[in-house]
Amino acid sequence: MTMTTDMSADSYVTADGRTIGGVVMDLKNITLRFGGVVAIKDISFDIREGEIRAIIGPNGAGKSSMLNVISGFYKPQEGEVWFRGSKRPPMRPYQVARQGLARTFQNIALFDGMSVLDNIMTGRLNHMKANIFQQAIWKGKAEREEIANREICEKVIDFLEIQHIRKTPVGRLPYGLKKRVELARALAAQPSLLLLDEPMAGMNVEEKEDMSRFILDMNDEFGTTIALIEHDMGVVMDLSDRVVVMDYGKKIGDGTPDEVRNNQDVIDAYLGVAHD
Amino acid sequence: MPEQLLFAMEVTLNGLMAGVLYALVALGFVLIFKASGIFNYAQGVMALFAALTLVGIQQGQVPFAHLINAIFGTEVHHFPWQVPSLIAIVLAAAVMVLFAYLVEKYILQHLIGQPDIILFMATIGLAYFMEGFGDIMWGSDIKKLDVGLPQGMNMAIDEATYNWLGYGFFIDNLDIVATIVAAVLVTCLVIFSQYTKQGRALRAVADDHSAALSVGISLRFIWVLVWSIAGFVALVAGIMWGAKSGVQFSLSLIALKALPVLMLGGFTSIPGAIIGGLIIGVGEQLFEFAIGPMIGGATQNWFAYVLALIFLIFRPQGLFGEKIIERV
Amino acid sequence: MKYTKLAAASVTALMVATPVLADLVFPSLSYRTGPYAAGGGPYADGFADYFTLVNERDGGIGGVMASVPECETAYNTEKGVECYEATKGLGALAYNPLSTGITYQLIPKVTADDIPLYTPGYGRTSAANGKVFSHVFNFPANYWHGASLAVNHLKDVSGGDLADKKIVLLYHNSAYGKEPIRTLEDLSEKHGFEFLTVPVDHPGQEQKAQWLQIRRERPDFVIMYGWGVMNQVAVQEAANIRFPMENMIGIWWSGGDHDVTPAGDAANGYKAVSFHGVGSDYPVFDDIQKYVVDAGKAAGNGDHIGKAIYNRGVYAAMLLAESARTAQEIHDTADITSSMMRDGMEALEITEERMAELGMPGFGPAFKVSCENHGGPGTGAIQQWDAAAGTWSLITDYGPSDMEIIQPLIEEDSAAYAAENKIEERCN
Amino acid sequence: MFYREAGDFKTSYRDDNQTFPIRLDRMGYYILMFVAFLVVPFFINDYWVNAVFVPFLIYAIAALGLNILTGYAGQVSLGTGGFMAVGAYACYKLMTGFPEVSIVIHILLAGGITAVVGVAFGLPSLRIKGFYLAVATLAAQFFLVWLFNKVPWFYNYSASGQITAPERSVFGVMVTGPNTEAWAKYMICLVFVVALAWVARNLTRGMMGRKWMGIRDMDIAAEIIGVNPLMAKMSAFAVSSFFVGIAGALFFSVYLGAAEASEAFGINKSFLILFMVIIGGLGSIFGSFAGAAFMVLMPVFLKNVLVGGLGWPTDLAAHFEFMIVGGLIVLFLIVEPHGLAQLWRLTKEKLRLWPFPH
Repeated sequence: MTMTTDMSADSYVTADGRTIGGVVMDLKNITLRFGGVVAIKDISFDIREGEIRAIIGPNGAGKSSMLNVISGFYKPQEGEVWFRGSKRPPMRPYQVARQGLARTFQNIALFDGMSVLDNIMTGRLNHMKANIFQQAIWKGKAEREEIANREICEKVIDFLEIQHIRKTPVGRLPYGLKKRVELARALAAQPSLLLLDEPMAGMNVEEKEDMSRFILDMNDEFGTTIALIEHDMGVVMDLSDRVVVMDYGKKIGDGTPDEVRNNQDVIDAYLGVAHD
Repeated sequence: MPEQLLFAMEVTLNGLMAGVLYALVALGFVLIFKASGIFNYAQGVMALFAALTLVGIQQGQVPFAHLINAIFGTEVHHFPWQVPSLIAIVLAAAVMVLFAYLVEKYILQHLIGQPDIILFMATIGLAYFMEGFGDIMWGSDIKKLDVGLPQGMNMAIDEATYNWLGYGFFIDNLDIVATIVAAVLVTCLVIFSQYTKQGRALRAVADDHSAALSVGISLRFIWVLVWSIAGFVALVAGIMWGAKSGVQFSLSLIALKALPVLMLGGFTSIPGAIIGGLIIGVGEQLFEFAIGPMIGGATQNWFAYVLALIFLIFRPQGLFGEKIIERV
Repeated sequence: MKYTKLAAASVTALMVATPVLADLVFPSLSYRTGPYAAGGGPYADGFADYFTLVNERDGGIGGVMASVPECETAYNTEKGVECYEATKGLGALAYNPLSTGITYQLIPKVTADDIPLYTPGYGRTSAANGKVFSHVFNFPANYWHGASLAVNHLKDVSGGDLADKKIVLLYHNSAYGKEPIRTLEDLSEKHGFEFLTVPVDHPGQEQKAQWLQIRRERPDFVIMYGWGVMNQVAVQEAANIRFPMENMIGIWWSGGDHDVTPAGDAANGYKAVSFHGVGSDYPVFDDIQKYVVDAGKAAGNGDHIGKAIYNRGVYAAMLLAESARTAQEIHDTADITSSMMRDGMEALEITEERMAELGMPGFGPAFKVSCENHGGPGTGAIQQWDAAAGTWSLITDYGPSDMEIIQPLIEEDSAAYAAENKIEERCN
Repeated sequence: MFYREAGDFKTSYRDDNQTFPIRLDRMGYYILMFVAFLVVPFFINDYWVNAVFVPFLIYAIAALGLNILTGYAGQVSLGTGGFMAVGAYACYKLMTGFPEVSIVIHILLAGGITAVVGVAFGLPSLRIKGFYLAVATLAAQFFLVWLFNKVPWFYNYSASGQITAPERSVFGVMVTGPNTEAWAKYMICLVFVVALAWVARNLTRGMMGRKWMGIRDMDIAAEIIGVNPLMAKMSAFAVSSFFVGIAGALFFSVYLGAAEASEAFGINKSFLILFMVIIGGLGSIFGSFAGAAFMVLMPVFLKNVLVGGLGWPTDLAAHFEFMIVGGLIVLFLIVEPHGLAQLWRLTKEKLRLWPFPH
């Protein structure tokens, strides 16, 4: 999946025929500190419409922190986040979510007390408008909305092939399925930007293949823009259009998988070590 | 010095003393919470039960006399002896150790790994049980508790302050004793936890359950130990409070006075319990002194909670609680 | 479902719980558990023991045995309601719940059910007005009488003049504790003493702030309306600040033996208002010892006899028994109903002779109840604690209270109740 | 064999969403409703109404309310008694201030007022969590009770501070005051219970409930996927307090008829209702009912057995009652920490397989 077109253009078409649009999210000079510890140091990169953007780096490189900055959970001390052409004011995470961001978590963050279906339905919460009184009455708007959104969730359920566990409490599921449910929840939100934090961590080869297929299909079928963190280099290089490489909170590389693969800094800091 | 200021000083001093008494109750909560993560609502009832047992042993009451009489139609009430205070205290402490053992064996052991609120509820159930059990065992009349503690105004302080400031401060002798006892108790606890093997085990468990387990510390033993210590602290608190009001049901309600202290000091900190107690003691007494008359008085009960609440809004983990780090 | 199963089970339990059918039923809504058990126990013992005595010694009232089914309320209004409903069906003749809260619940209920409610020395004070409260009786004295009696006594010991004196009311911060405030305010106006109120919240274990305040205010006298642990702590704290015990005077509910014993010698000289005799020096107690305790029929273990609260229970039982007798005479039947009982209470007349006959000479005032006045004479005496002997003794005669102040207050409060509940005045 | 879901297919999401998806459950529910509305009122007497049914129904409302807050939204509250007091006093002020307005409206408004107060006292929940919050809600409990005791306006300046419910009727039938018929008391409570249980069910099965449960299960994750924690927590406090307020209003006006804040709405009430919720099952509507039934019936049952049946002295019986209730609570928690509701679910699951367990 190598780039054939000039990347500086506003939009381009990939080798496999997908159209990559303009910049959706632009991170400018982000610095994040916890007390005296610098987690992210002056990092800038952008994410384009329709692309699959990977963030890689060794453990502790600050990848998850970066994702948390994007989803508004961490407030960077310096730098700006631009979303769809305008600077994002300070926001609570739920407000960020309302702008069309959805994500999964490194350590699965599902709601254990709820069924799979309910978990996935929570992904729809920004799309459901019935107020508390309408919900109390149920009949009417609330029920109509529930059924309409249930249909969307059922599509996601079909897509991710988890029909059989629909009514199972999430707490009872094995790890791999939980990951899939979490993905389903994020997907149900029909986000314009989807953040995946190590979607394949702890999976066996077969599961990884499944997950890769889902991610590609998602991008393909729904045109979802995806930013993901992943350790498995092979997977990353296969999946992504562009890759950011982080090390010790700094950006040491950015570009197509091929470019990154040949970047000396990256090889020194990460790939070189990893493939020793 | 203006009169109001002198009064305020006297109120503050007394507030500190009251705070020590609150801290004494709060201490028991903290010990158990630290070692097992259980918010032990039964702490107040334990104080009542301990005090009841102490008085019962001291006066040679026949346990379960009422029940025995009701079933067998007998008329037994007292053994023909009285037990000296010190021995009675030791025996009562022994009963509390037995109590700790039974609680561990029949309740805690079966609830390992349950959510906090379930454990909390279990202690409320335990409190109910103990309330009924204590009454059946020792009867529900008010008992005079006399282990020879001094009571009443401390004349020396009264005189000294009168000569010095022109207004004699009132300090209760019992409060002075309570302060000393509390100081000794805390010192002993610190020494115990720093310098003995069991104490170190205790701290290890408080720090990290699973790590402590993995190095071979017996959780069961630790729990019995900590409940025993908490039982002993309850006995001390029961003596101090019971000396004032007699030993009766209401003694169990002192738990409610300890909760704001816990909130303020943090559930896991012994210094927090003490300093929280002092702050609550002074705060509520001063508020009652300064604002109380304007809004009708009897404000202590709620003001303690409101004070703690205000603190918490600025420091959600309490004064000395461990900082909460949020992560995903 | 589970619920129905449980319900079925409790139906069975109720079936099992068929009462022993006796003819004259005086339910005792008692509390032997909870924060006020120390006062509730002796009272319930006295109440039950007297009826047992009447059964054992006299063969009942007018030849009909009395029964006292006991129901535990724990001083809790909901349990009080449950107890009321549970015992109502047994043919209850009168209720004496020993709780102001439960009394307020029951006032409308008993009126609807035509059962008299007897609340000596507690409950709703303005129920003394029989014109409004047809089914409530609180003779021989109520809270407002108590306040007035205390002030009268303080006036006496101050040489007949209370001007320039300062009196503090230390009260249980509840409906009960707040009762005397109006009366005392009016009395302070009349006698010119300075009046201050100091509330203590339930339960009242911690009264430091209150007593420091009292110490600063340096009042001449403290009147206390307390109940439960508040009493014991107050007496102890008063001793701690060296407040002269003889200048502290409690209402009768702060005048139990258990209120003063925990403080030991320090409580010596503490006073309380009473509307009945104290100590066991009355023939009736010998009879109780002989017929009830020694026969193994006592409600408690018999060691409360002669204690202030026990005596109050005996006294209340005696007045109810006499009312029942009166009712039997009026209606000329031994088997009276609750409605007849009400008539009997309204026509009750207690004379010195009758009390002597009952073995209780001078145990209470002689008085007569009428349609208008359900509150009795409002007379009372002062009792004082002798710590060395461990006994109360009456140090004054039964004196009158200041009806000039109290009557208008009763009229006013009962009129408000009548208006709120659209009750028409009776007795006209 | 008889209790099964096999062959009970759902062909639409609407059917799949219904409260009782299994036919037998649905039938049981209809029968229960039939009995509750059309049988019980004809056989009920004063004792059963006042000792069992009315307290059960009212506590069920309060338990539903607390369950929404604690069981669904995960915010432990010990202020329930205080909020019930708000409902009761609001109802009293409305009843005496606007006697011409129907009491049903008064009760609903009392719930609304309680909701506002509940939200105010719920605000600290944004900063304070877990047991700290539980203890913080005690501030509400103590302050509110003190307030109602202290400010005479709340009890219309009556001499003793007691509030007494005047007589009010619905459709010409007396529902408050001493002359209320047993069935009328029962019916008004039943109507409120059924309506509120229905509302609770609707809220908890929809998006509101999912937001609450999200906050309960993992508050940070919930916020990141788009739940506004302020709105979710405050709506939980509001709805919960609305229920509790209605319970308080009914408790005072229909059940007790007269009340005093410190006595009727003390801290014991808060604990009692928390008991109901936990014994019944956190996060379960059925559990709220089961818990309320258990905590109301158990003492009555024990008392009748021990005193009435076995003839024990009342004090011994009362002490044993404490021991048994306390012991049962511990036992329940050990046997089934998820409450009666879970026990019921497990029973049903077993039944579903019966008589072929494999």
